[in-house]
Amino acid sequence: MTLVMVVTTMAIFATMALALVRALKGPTIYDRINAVNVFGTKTVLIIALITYITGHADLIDVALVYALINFIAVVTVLKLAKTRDLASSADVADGAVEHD
Amino acid sequence: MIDNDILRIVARFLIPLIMLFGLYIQFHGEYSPGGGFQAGVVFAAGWILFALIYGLDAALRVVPERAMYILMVAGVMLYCAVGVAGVMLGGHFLDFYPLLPGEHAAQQFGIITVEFGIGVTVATVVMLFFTLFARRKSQWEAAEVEDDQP
Amino acid sequence: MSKWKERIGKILRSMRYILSLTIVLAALWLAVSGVYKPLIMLLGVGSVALVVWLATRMKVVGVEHNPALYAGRLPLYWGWLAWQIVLANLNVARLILNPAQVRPRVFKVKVPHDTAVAGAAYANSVTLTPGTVSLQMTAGELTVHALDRRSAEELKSGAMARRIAWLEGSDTEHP
Amino acid sequence: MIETVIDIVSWICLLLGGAFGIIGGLGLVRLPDFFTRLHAAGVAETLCPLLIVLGLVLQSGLSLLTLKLVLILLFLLFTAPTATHAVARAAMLDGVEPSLGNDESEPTSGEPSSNT
Repeated sequence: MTLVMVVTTMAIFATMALALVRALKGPTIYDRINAVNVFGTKTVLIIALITYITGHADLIDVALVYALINFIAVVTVLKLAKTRDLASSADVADGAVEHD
Repeated sequence: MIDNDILRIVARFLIPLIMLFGLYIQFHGEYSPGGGFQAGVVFAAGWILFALIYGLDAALRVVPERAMYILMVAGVMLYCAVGVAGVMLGGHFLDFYPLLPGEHAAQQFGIITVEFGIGVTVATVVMLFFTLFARRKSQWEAAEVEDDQP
Repeated sequence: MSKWKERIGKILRSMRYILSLTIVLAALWLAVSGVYKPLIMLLGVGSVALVVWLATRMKVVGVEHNPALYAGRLPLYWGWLAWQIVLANLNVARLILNPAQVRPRVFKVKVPHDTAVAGAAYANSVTLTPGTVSLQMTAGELTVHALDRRSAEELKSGAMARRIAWLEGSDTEHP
Repeated sequence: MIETVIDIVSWICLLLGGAFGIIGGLGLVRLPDFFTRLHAAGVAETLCPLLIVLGLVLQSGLSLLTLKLVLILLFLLFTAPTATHAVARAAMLDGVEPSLGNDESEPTSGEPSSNT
Protein backbone atom coordinates (compact mmCIF):
# COMPACT_ATOMS: atom_id res chain seq x y z
CA MET A 1 0.00 0.00 0.00
CA THR A 2 2.71 2.41 1.02
CA LEU A 3 4.47 1.65 -2.27
CA VAL A 4 1.51 2.93 -4.31
CA MET A 5 1.39 6.10 -2.24
CA VAL A 6 5.12 6.66 -2.66
CA VAL A 7 4.78 6.21 -6.42
CA THR A 8 1.91 8.72 -6.45
CA THR A 9 4.03 11.13 -4.42
CA MET A 10 6.81 10.77 -6.97
CA ALA A 11 4.34 11.49 -9.78
CA ILE A 12 3.27 14.66 -8.01
CA PHE A 13 6.88 15.66 -7.50
CA ALA A 14 7.34 15.26 -11.26
CA THR A 15 4.34 17.54 -11.83
CA MET A 16 5.85 20.10 -9.49
CA ALA A 17 9.12 19.94 -11.41
CA LEU A 18 7.25 20.57 -14.67
CA ALA A 19 5.40 23.49 -13.09
CA LEU A 20 8.73 24.84 -11.89
CA VAL A 21 10.07 24.67 -15.45
CA ARG A 22 7.16 26.82 -16.59
CA ALA A 23 7.64 29.20 -13.68
CA LEU A 24 11.28 29.69 -14.62
CA LYS A 25 10.64 30.00 -18.35
CA GLY A 26 7.84 32.55 -18.15
CA PRO A 27 7.56 34.32 -20.56
CA THR A 28 4.82 36.53 -19.01
CA ILE A 29 4.49 37.08 -15.28
CA TYR A 30 1.03 35.52 -15.44
CA ASP A 31 2.58 32.26 -16.63
CA ARG A 32 4.76 32.27 -13.58
CA ILE A 33 1.88 33.00 -11.21
CA ASN A 34 -0.20 30.24 -12.77
CA ALA A 35 2.67 27.76 -12.43
CA VAL A 36 3.15 28.74 -8.79
CA ASN A 37 -0.56 28.20 -8.21
CA VAL A 38 -0.28 24.65 -9.58
CA PHE A 39 2.83 24.13 -7.46
CA GLY A 40 0.91 25.13 -4.32
CA THR A 41 -2.01 22.83 -5.08
CA LYS A 42 0.40 19.93 -5.52
CA THR A 43 2.04 20.77 -2.19
CA VAL A 44 -1.31 20.32 -0.48
CA LEU A 45 -1.72 16.90 -2.07
CA ILE A 46 1.80 15.87 -1.08
CA ILE A 47 1.15 16.80 2.54
CA ALA A 48 -2.08 14.78 2.43
CA LEU A 49 -0.21 11.77 1.02
CA ILE A 50 2.56 12.09 3.60
CA THR A 51 -0.13 12.06 6.30
CA TYR A 52 -1.15 8.62 5.12
CA ILE A 53 2.37 7.32 4.51
CA THR A 54 3.62 8.25 7.96
CA GLY A 55 0.33 7.67 9.78
CA HIS A 56 0.45 10.99 11.64
CA ALA A 57 -3.19 12.04 11.34
CA ASP A 58 -2.38 15.50 12.69
CA LEU A 59 -0.51 16.51 9.58
CA ILE A 60 -3.78 16.86 7.66
CA ASP A 61 -4.34 20.18 9.43
CA VAL A 62 -1.18 21.47 7.81
CA ALA A 63 -2.56 20.54 4.40
CA LEU A 64 -5.82 22.32 5.19
CA VAL A 65 -3.98 25.48 6.23
CA TYR A 66 -1.78 25.34 3.16
CA ALA A 67 -4.81 25.08 0.90
CA LEU A 68 -6.11 28.34 2.38
CA ILE A 69 -2.80 30.18 2.41
CA ASN A 70 -1.97 29.19 -1.16
CA PHE A 71 -5.03 31.02 -2.47
CA ILE A 72 -4.22 34.18 -0.53
CA ALA A 73 -0.60 34.04 -1.68
CA VAL A 74 -1.62 33.82 -5.33
CA VAL A 75 -4.06 36.71 -4.98
CA THR A 76 -1.43 38.83 -3.21
CA VAL A 77 1.31 38.17 -5.76
CA LEU A 78 -1.12 38.81 -8.58
CA LYS A 79 -2.19 42.11 -7.10
CA LEU A 80 1.38 43.18 -6.39
CA ALA A 81 2.51 42.25 -9.90
CA LYS A 82 -0.41 43.98 -11.51
CA THR A 83 -0.92 47.20 -9.60
CA ARG A 84 2.35 47.50 -7.65
CA ASP A 85 0.13 48.60 -4.79
CA LEU A 86 -1.36 46.39 -2.13
CA ALA A 87 -3.33 49.10 -0.39
CA SER A 88 -5.80 50.12 -3.10
CA SER A 89 -9.14 48.48 -3.66
CA ALA A 90 -9.09 49.24 -7.38
CA ASP A 91 -8.22 46.58 -9.88
CA VAL A 92 -7.19 48.58 -12.91
CA ALA A 93 -3.56 49.59 -12.97
CA ASP A 94 -2.56 52.84 -14.55
CA GLY A 95 1.03 51.73 -14.99
CA ALA A 96 1.65 48.78 -17.29
CA VAL A 97 3.54 45.74 -16.11
CA GLU A 98 6.78 45.08 -17.91
CA HIS A 99 7.02 41.73 -19.62
CA ASP A 100 10.23 39.91 -19.27
CA MET B 1 -9.69 44.01 -6.82
CA ILE B 2 -13.21 44.87 -5.77
CA ASP B 3 -14.40 45.01 -9.38
CA ASN B 4 -13.65 41.34 -9.95
CA ASP B 5 -17.08 39.94 -9.04
CA ILE B 6 -16.08 36.31 -8.87
CA LEU B 7 -13.04 36.89 -6.71
CA ARG B 8 -15.04 39.15 -4.42
CA ILE B 9 -17.85 36.67 -3.86
CA VAL B 10 -15.53 33.75 -3.24
CA ALA B 11 -13.45 35.84 -0.85
CA ARG B 12 -16.54 36.96 1.05
CA PHE B 13 -17.40 33.33 1.49
CA LEU B 14 -13.88 32.28 2.50
CA ILE B 15 -12.90 35.05 4.93
CA PRO B 16 -15.02 33.84 7.90
CA LEU B 17 -13.92 30.26 7.29
CA ILE B 18 -10.24 31.22 7.30
CA MET B 19 -10.59 33.21 10.50
CA LEU B 20 -12.48 30.39 12.23
CA PHE B 21 -9.83 27.94 11.13
CA GLY B 22 -7.17 30.17 12.63
CA LEU B 23 -9.00 30.08 15.94
CA TYR B 24 -9.39 26.31 15.66
CA ILE B 25 -5.60 25.95 15.36
CA GLN B 26 -5.23 28.33 18.30
CA PHE B 27 -7.28 26.28 20.71
CA HIS B 28 -6.31 22.79 19.56
CA GLY B 29 -2.59 23.27 20.17
CA GLU B 30 -2.75 20.40 22.64
CA TYR B 31 -4.20 17.91 20.21
CA SER B 32 -2.70 18.70 16.82
CA PRO B 33 0.25 20.62 15.40
CA GLY B 34 -0.15 24.33 15.67
CA GLY B 35 -0.47 26.77 18.51
CA GLY B 36 -0.33 30.48 18.89
CA PHE B 37 2.13 31.34 16.16
CA GLN B 38 0.52 29.52 13.24
CA ALA B 39 -2.95 30.44 14.46
CA GLY B 40 -2.07 34.13 14.53
CA VAL B 41 -0.74 33.99 10.99
CA VAL B 42 -3.80 32.20 9.63
CA PHE B 43 -6.17 34.55 11.43
CA ALA B 44 -4.29 37.55 10.08
CA ALA B 45 -4.38 35.99 6.61
CA GLY B 46 -8.16 36.21 6.66
CA TRP B 47 -7.94 39.92 7.39
CA ILE B 48 -5.26 40.37 4.72
CA LEU B 49 -7.50 38.74 2.11
CA PHE B 50 -10.19 41.25 3.06
CA ALA B 51 -7.67 44.09 2.75
CA LEU B 52 -6.58 42.87 -0.68
CA ILE B 53 -10.13 42.81 -2.01
CA TYR B 54 -11.67 45.84 -0.33
CA GLY B 55 -8.60 48.00 0.10
CA LEU B 56 -6.48 48.85 3.11
CA ASP B 57 -8.71 51.68 4.29
CA ALA B 58 -11.77 49.46 4.63
CA ALA B 59 -9.69 46.84 6.42
CA LEU B 60 -8.33 49.41 8.87
CA ARG B 61 -11.90 50.45 9.61
CA VAL B 62 -12.61 46.87 10.73
CA VAL B 63 -9.48 46.53 12.87
CA PRO B 64 -8.15 50.04 13.60
CA GLU B 65 -4.42 50.54 13.64
CA ARG B 66 -4.56 51.79 17.21
CA ALA B 67 -6.27 48.57 18.31
CA MET B 68 -3.48 46.62 16.62
CA TYR B 69 -0.79 48.40 18.62
CA ILE B 70 -2.72 47.94 21.86
CA LEU B 71 -3.43 44.25 21.25
CA MET B 72 0.15 43.65 20.16
CA VAL B 73 1.41 44.87 23.51
CA ALA B 74 -1.45 43.24 25.44
CA GLY B 75 -0.54 39.81 24.03
CA VAL B 76 3.06 40.06 25.20
CA MET B 77 1.91 41.41 28.55
CA LEU B 78 -0.42 38.44 29.01
CA TYR B 79 2.43 36.07 28.25
CA CYS B 80 4.70 37.83 30.74
CA ALA B 81 1.97 38.09 33.37
CA VAL B 82 1.45 34.32 33.38
CA GLY B 83 5.22 33.80 33.55
CA VAL B 84 5.69 36.25 36.39
CA ALA B 85 2.64 34.87 38.23
CA GLY B 86 4.47 31.54 38.36
CA VAL B 87 7.47 33.22 39.96
CA MET B 88 5.32 35.12 42.42
CA LEU B 89 3.58 31.94 43.56
CA GLY B 90 6.86 30.23 44.21
CA GLY B 91 7.95 28.55 40.97
CA HIS B 92 10.14 29.29 37.97
CA PHE B 93 9.32 31.69 35.15
CA LEU B 94 6.52 30.13 33.05
CA ASP B 95 6.03 27.45 35.68
CA PHE B 96 2.32 26.65 35.52
CA TYR B 97 1.94 24.27 38.46
CA PRO B 98 1.59 26.89 41.22
CA LEU B 99 -1.15 28.75 39.32
CA LEU B 100 -4.09 26.48 40.11
CA PRO B 101 -4.65 23.72 42.68
CA GLY B 102 -4.98 20.76 40.27
CA GLU B 103 -1.83 19.82 38.35
CA HIS B 104 -3.58 19.08 35.06
CA ALA B 105 -5.88 22.08 35.33
CA ALA B 106 -2.93 24.36 36.08
CA GLN B 107 -1.00 23.08 33.09
CA GLN B 108 -3.99 23.48 30.78
CA PHE B 109 -4.85 26.95 32.03
CA GLY B 110 -1.25 28.10 31.73
CA ILE B 111 -0.69 26.77 28.22
CA ILE B 112 -3.98 28.07 26.84
CA THR B 113 -3.41 31.54 28.28
CA VAL B 114 0.19 31.78 27.11
CA GLU B 115 -0.70 30.52 23.64
CA PHE B 116 -3.55 33.00 23.48
CA GLY B 117 -1.14 35.81 24.24
CA ILE B 118 1.24 34.61 21.52
CA GLY B 119 -1.64 34.27 19.05
CA VAL B 120 -2.91 37.80 19.66
CA THR B 121 0.56 39.29 19.31
CA VAL B 122 1.46 37.36 16.16
CA ALA B 123 -1.88 38.13 14.48
CA THR B 124 -1.63 41.86 15.12
CA VAL B 125 2.06 42.04 14.21
CA VAL B 126 1.38 40.30 10.88
CA MET B 127 -1.50 42.71 10.24
CA LEU B 128 0.82 45.62 11.03
CA PHE B 129 3.51 44.25 8.71
CA PHE B 130 0.97 44.15 5.93
CA THR B 131 -0.32 47.64 6.72
CA LEU B 132 3.14 49.19 6.73
CA PHE B 133 4.21 47.32 3.63
CA ALA B 134 1.05 48.19 1.70
CA ARG B 135 1.38 51.86 2.62
CA ARG B 136 4.88 52.09 1.22
CA LYS B 137 3.76 52.97 -2.29
CA SER B 138 1.47 55.84 -1.35
CA GLN B 139 4.08 57.24 1.05
CA TRP B 140 6.72 56.97 -1.60
CA GLU B 141 4.50 58.72 -4.12
CA ALA B 142 3.69 61.48 -1.64
CA ALA B 143 7.39 62.03 -1.05
CA GLU B 144 7.98 62.22 -4.78
CA VAL B 145 5.28 64.88 -5.22
CA GLU B 146 6.91 66.93 -2.46
CA ASP B 147 10.26 66.64 -4.17
CA ASP B 148 8.82 67.91 -7.44
CA GLN B 149 7.56 71.10 -5.87
CA PRO B 150 10.33 73.64 -5.36
CA MET C 1 -45.47 52.50 6.13
CA SER C 2 -43.95 50.54 3.28
CA LYS C 3 -40.61 52.10 4.05
CA TRP C 4 -40.72 50.64 7.54
CA LYS C 5 -41.76 47.31 6.20
CA GLU C 6 -38.80 47.39 3.85
CA ARG C 7 -36.41 48.26 6.62
CA ILE C 8 -37.71 45.54 8.94
CA GLY C 9 -37.52 43.08 6.08
CA LYS C 10 -33.93 44.06 5.48
CA ILE C 11 -33.01 43.56 9.13
CA LEU C 12 -34.79 40.21 9.22
CA ARG C 13 -32.98 39.11 6.07
CA SER C 14 -29.58 40.10 7.43
CA MET C 15 -30.43 38.28 10.67
CA ARG C 16 -31.15 35.25 8.54
CA TYR C 17 -27.76 35.48 6.86
CA ILE C 18 -25.98 35.94 10.18
CA LEU C 19 -27.83 32.96 11.62
CA SER C 20 -26.94 30.77 8.68
CA LEU C 21 -23.28 31.87 8.87
CA THR C 22 -23.26 31.00 12.57
CA ILE C 23 -24.70 27.57 11.89
CA VAL C 24 -22.16 26.88 9.13
CA LEU C 25 -19.24 27.99 11.28
CA ALA C 26 -20.45 25.98 14.29
CA ALA C 27 -20.86 22.91 12.10
CA LEU C 28 -17.36 23.43 10.70
CA TRP C 29 -15.93 23.72 14.20
CA LEU C 30 -17.66 20.53 15.37
CA ALA C 31 -16.56 18.74 12.23
CA VAL C 32 -12.85 19.57 12.36
CA SER C 33 -12.48 19.69 16.14
CA GLY C 34 -12.96 16.07 17.12
CA VAL C 35 -12.45 17.01 20.77
CA TYR C 36 -15.75 17.33 22.58
CA LYS C 37 -14.69 18.50 26.04
CA PRO C 38 -16.62 21.32 27.72
CA LEU C 39 -13.61 23.66 27.76
CA ILE C 40 -12.89 23.29 24.04
CA MET C 41 -16.60 23.59 23.21
CA LEU C 42 -16.76 26.81 25.24
CA LEU C 43 -13.77 28.18 23.39
CA GLY C 44 -15.51 27.11 20.15
CA VAL C 45 -18.57 29.16 21.03
CA GLY C 46 -16.32 32.14 21.71
CA SER C 47 -14.46 31.66 18.44
CA VAL C 48 -17.65 31.46 16.38
CA ALA C 49 -18.98 34.58 18.11
CA LEU C 50 -15.76 36.49 17.44
CA VAL C 51 -15.71 35.49 13.76
CA VAL C 52 -19.38 36.36 13.24
CA TRP C 53 -18.82 39.73 14.92
CA LEU C 54 -15.82 40.48 12.71
CA ALA C 55 -17.67 39.28 9.62
CA THR C 56 -20.54 41.65 10.30
CA ARG C 57 -18.01 44.45 10.87
CA MET C 58 -16.44 43.60 7.53
CA LYS C 59 -19.92 43.46 5.97
CA VAL C 60 -19.05 40.19 4.27
CA VAL C 61 -22.25 38.55 5.47
CA GLY C 62 -24.72 38.56 2.63
CA VAL C 63 -26.43 36.47 0.02
CA GLU C 64 -23.39 34.19 -0.05
CA HIS C 65 -24.62 32.85 3.23
CA ASN C 66 -28.18 32.34 2.16
CA PRO C 67 -29.43 29.10 3.69
CA ALA C 68 -31.15 28.22 0.42
CA LEU C 69 -27.70 27.78 -1.13
CA TYR C 70 -26.91 24.94 1.23
CA ALA C 71 -30.10 23.09 0.44
CA GLY C 72 -30.35 19.61 -0.97
CA ARG C 73 -29.79 20.59 -4.56
CA LEU C 74 -26.13 21.44 -4.10
CA PRO C 75 -24.77 17.88 -3.67
CA LEU C 76 -26.70 16.83 -6.77
CA TYR C 77 -25.14 19.64 -8.74
CA TRP C 78 -21.67 18.75 -7.45
CA GLY C 79 -22.19 15.15 -8.55
CA TRP C 80 -23.12 16.28 -12.03
CA LEU C 81 -20.22 18.75 -12.13
CA ALA C 82 -17.74 16.07 -11.05
CA TRP C 83 -18.86 13.91 -13.96
CA GLN C 84 -18.47 16.87 -16.34
CA ILE C 85 -14.98 17.49 -14.96
CA VAL C 86 -14.01 13.88 -15.66
CA LEU C 87 -15.28 14.09 -19.26
CA ALA C 88 -13.61 17.45 -19.89
CA ASN C 89 -10.35 16.23 -18.39
CA LEU C 90 -10.23 13.25 -20.74
CA ASN C 91 -10.71 15.61 -23.67
CA VAL C 92 -8.04 18.05 -22.54
CA ALA C 93 -5.61 15.24 -21.68
CA ARG C 94 -6.01 13.97 -25.24
CA LEU C 95 -5.27 17.47 -26.57
CA ILE C 96 -2.20 17.87 -24.37
CA LEU C 97 -0.74 14.61 -25.65
CA ASN C 98 -1.54 15.75 -29.18
CA PRO C 99 -1.06 19.54 -29.19
CA ALA C 100 -1.44 19.85 -32.97
CA GLN C 101 -5.22 19.59 -32.55
CA VAL C 102 -5.48 22.57 -30.22
CA ARG C 103 -7.74 25.25 -31.75
CA PRO C 104 -8.08 27.97 -29.14
CA ARG C 105 -10.96 30.42 -29.43
CA VAL C 106 -12.54 33.25 -27.47
CA PHE C 107 -16.29 33.74 -27.40
CA LYS C 108 -19.07 35.09 -25.24
CA VAL C 109 -21.96 33.28 -23.59
CA LYS C 110 -25.01 34.74 -21.90
CA VAL C 111 -25.30 34.51 -18.14
CA PRO C 112 -29.02 33.95 -17.63
CA HIS C 113 -28.89 34.34 -13.84
CA ASP C 114 -30.20 37.18 -11.71
CA THR C 115 -27.92 37.04 -8.71
CA ALA C 116 -24.22 37.73 -8.59
CA VAL C 117 -23.71 34.55 -6.59
CA ALA C 118 -25.24 32.41 -9.30
CA GLY C 119 -23.15 34.24 -11.88
CA ALA C 120 -20.00 33.56 -9.90
CA ALA C 121 -20.99 29.92 -9.46
CA TYR C 122 -21.49 29.68 -13.23
CA ALA C 123 -18.15 31.33 -14.03
CA ASN C 124 -16.34 29.11 -11.55
CA SER C 125 -17.99 25.99 -12.92
CA VAL C 126 -16.89 27.05 -16.41
CA THR C 127 -13.31 27.45 -15.21
CA LEU C 128 -13.46 24.24 -13.22
CA THR C 129 -14.18 22.14 -16.29
CA PRO C 130 -10.86 22.07 -18.15
CA GLY C 131 -11.05 23.16 -21.74
CA THR C 132 -12.91 26.35 -20.88
CA VAL C 133 -11.69 29.27 -18.76
CA SER C 134 -13.84 32.28 -17.94
CA LEU C 135 -11.90 35.44 -18.79
CA GLN C 136 -14.25 38.18 -17.75
CA MET C 137 -17.74 38.54 -16.39
CA THR C 138 -19.74 41.63 -17.22
CA ALA C 139 -23.44 42.23 -16.75
CA GLY C 140 -25.17 39.24 -18.30
CA GLU C 141 -22.20 38.10 -20.35
CA LEU C 142 -19.23 35.87 -19.79
CA THR C 143 -16.14 35.94 -22.00
CA VAL C 144 -14.75 32.44 -22.30
CA HIS C 145 -11.52 31.04 -23.70
CA ALA C 146 -11.89 27.49 -24.99
CA LEU C 147 -9.23 25.03 -26.01
CA ASP C 148 -11.05 23.40 -28.92
CA ARG C 149 -14.40 23.22 -30.62
CA ARG C 150 -15.79 20.40 -28.56
CA SER C 151 -15.29 22.24 -25.26
CA ALA C 152 -16.87 25.34 -26.77
CA GLU C 153 -19.89 23.46 -28.13
CA GLU C 154 -20.38 21.77 -24.80
CA LEU C 155 -20.60 25.12 -23.07
CA LYS C 156 -22.72 26.78 -25.74
CA SER C 157 -25.33 24.05 -25.42
CA GLY C 158 -26.24 25.71 -22.10
CA ALA C 159 -26.61 22.58 -20.00
CA MET C 160 -24.49 24.09 -17.25
CA ALA C 161 -26.35 27.41 -17.23
CA ARG C 162 -29.67 25.57 -16.92
CA ARG C 163 -28.40 23.58 -13.97
CA ILE C 164 -27.18 26.68 -12.19
CA ALA C 165 -30.59 28.25 -12.73
CA TRP C 166 -32.16 25.12 -11.26
CA LEU C 167 -29.71 25.35 -8.36
CA GLU C 168 -30.72 28.88 -7.46
CA GLY C 169 -34.36 28.11 -8.21
CA SER C 170 -35.71 28.71 -4.72
CA ASP C 171 -33.81 31.98 -4.35
CA THR C 172 -35.05 35.04 -6.18
CA GLU C 173 -33.48 37.78 -4.10
CA HIS C 174 -31.17 40.28 -5.67
CA PRO C 175 -27.92 41.03 -3.86
CA MET D 1 -12.59 -9.99 -0.03
CA ILE D 2 -14.37 -6.66 -0.12
CA GLU D 3 -11.33 -5.02 1.44
CA THR D 4 -9.11 -6.21 -1.37
CA VAL D 5 -11.49 -4.74 -3.94
CA ILE D 6 -11.54 -1.40 -2.12
CA ASP D 7 -7.75 -1.45 -1.90
CA ILE D 8 -7.39 -2.09 -5.62
CA VAL D 9 -9.89 0.65 -6.52
CA SER D 10 -8.03 3.06 -4.26
CA TRP D 11 -4.68 2.14 -5.88
CA ILE D 12 -6.12 2.77 -9.31
CA CYS D 13 -7.49 6.14 -8.19
CA LEU D 14 -4.16 7.19 -6.69
CA LEU D 15 -2.10 6.15 -9.70
CA LEU D 16 -4.56 7.70 -12.16
CA GLY D 17 -4.48 10.89 -10.12
CA GLY D 18 -0.71 10.97 -10.31
CA ALA D 19 -0.86 10.29 -14.05
CA PHE D 20 -3.28 13.17 -14.62
CA GLY D 21 -1.02 15.38 -12.55
CA ILE D 22 1.89 14.58 -14.86
CA ILE D 23 -0.27 15.14 -17.95
CA GLY D 24 -1.27 18.53 -16.59
CA GLY D 25 2.37 19.36 -15.90
CA LEU D 26 3.34 18.27 -19.40
CA GLY D 27 0.65 20.50 -20.84
CA LEU D 28 1.94 23.36 -18.72
CA VAL D 29 5.29 22.99 -20.47
CA ARG D 30 4.20 21.94 -23.95
CA LEU D 31 1.17 24.04 -24.90
CA PRO D 32 1.86 27.07 -27.07
CA ASP D 33 0.51 30.18 -25.31
CA PHE D 34 -0.53 31.45 -21.90
CA PHE D 35 -4.27 30.90 -22.23
CA THR D 36 -3.95 27.32 -23.44
CA ARG D 37 -1.57 26.61 -20.58
CA LEU D 38 -4.34 27.69 -18.18
CA HIS D 39 -6.33 24.67 -19.35
CA ALA D 40 -3.40 22.36 -18.63
CA ALA D 41 -3.22 23.83 -15.14
CA GLY D 42 -6.94 23.08 -14.92
CA VAL D 43 -6.27 19.38 -15.51
CA ALA D 44 -3.64 19.32 -12.79
CA GLU D 45 -5.94 21.17 -10.41
CA THR D 46 -9.25 19.38 -10.80
CA LEU D 47 -9.15 15.70 -11.67
CA CYS D 48 -5.78 15.06 -10.03
CA PRO D 49 -6.86 16.18 -6.52
CA LEU D 50 -10.27 14.61 -7.04
CA LEU D 51 -8.82 11.16 -7.77
CA ILE D 52 -6.11 11.31 -5.12
CA VAL D 53 -8.50 12.41 -2.40
CA LEU D 54 -10.95 9.70 -3.50
CA GLY D 55 -8.18 7.11 -3.26
CA LEU D 56 -7.15 8.28 0.20
CA VAL D 57 -10.76 8.42 1.41
CA LEU D 58 -11.25 4.81 0.33
CA GLN D 59 -8.20 3.94 2.44
CA SER D 60 -9.39 5.46 5.69
CA GLY D 61 -13.11 4.81 5.62
CA LEU D 62 -15.42 7.05 7.61
CA SER D 63 -13.39 9.08 10.09
CA LEU D 64 -12.30 12.56 11.08
CA LEU D 65 -9.44 12.25 8.60
CA THR D 66 -11.89 11.63 5.76
CA LEU D 67 -13.89 14.67 6.70
CA LYS D 68 -10.82 16.89 6.66
CA LEU D 69 -9.73 15.43 3.33
CA VAL D 70 -13.11 16.21 1.82
CA LEU D 71 -12.85 19.72 3.26
CA ILE D 72 -9.45 20.13 1.60
CA LEU D 73 -10.91 18.96 -1.71
CA LEU D 74 -13.80 21.42 -1.39
CA PHE D 75 -11.43 24.27 -0.60
CA LEU D 76 -9.24 23.37 -3.56
CA LEU D 77 -12.16 23.07 -5.99
CA PHE D 78 -13.48 26.36 -4.63
CA THR D 79 -10.30 28.39 -4.78
CA ALA D 80 -8.48 26.93 -7.80
CA PRO D 81 -10.93 28.21 -10.45
CA THR D 82 -11.10 31.57 -8.70
CA ALA D 83 -7.34 31.97 -8.77
CA THR D 84 -7.21 30.80 -12.39
CA HIS D 85 -9.92 33.26 -13.35
CA ALA D 86 -8.19 36.12 -11.54
CA VAL D 87 -4.91 35.40 -13.33
CA ALA D 88 -6.63 35.03 -16.72
CA ARG D 89 -8.60 38.23 -16.27
CA ALA D 90 -5.52 40.17 -15.20
CA ALA D 91 -3.59 38.86 -18.19
CA MET D 92 -6.39 39.78 -20.59
CA LEU D 93 -6.80 43.29 -19.18
CA ASP D 94 -3.04 43.66 -19.36
CA GLY D 95 -3.16 42.96 -23.08
CA VAL D 96 -1.80 39.42 -23.37
CA GLU D 97 -3.22 38.30 -26.73
CA PRO D 98 -4.60 34.78 -27.02
CA SER D 99 -3.48 33.04 -30.19
CA LEU D 100 -6.53 31.84 -32.06
CA GLY D 101 -6.78 28.77 -34.25
CA ASN D 102 -8.94 28.94 -37.37
CA ASP D 103 -11.71 26.44 -37.90
CA GLU D 104 -10.95 25.90 -41.57
CA SER D 105 -7.89 23.85 -40.82
CA GLU D 106 -9.72 21.79 -38.26
CA PRO D 107 -9.55 18.10 -39.08
CA THR D 108 -13.17 17.39 -38.19
CA SER D 109 -14.18 15.52 -41.37
CA GLY D 110 -11.78 12.59 -41.01
CA GLU D 111 -11.99 12.34 -37.28
CA PRO D 112 -14.59 10.10 -35.71
CA SER D 113 -16.61 12.47 -33.57
CA SER D 114 -17.73 11.18 -30.24
CA ASN D 115 -20.43 13.31 -28.75
CA THR D 116 -20.56 13.43 -25.03
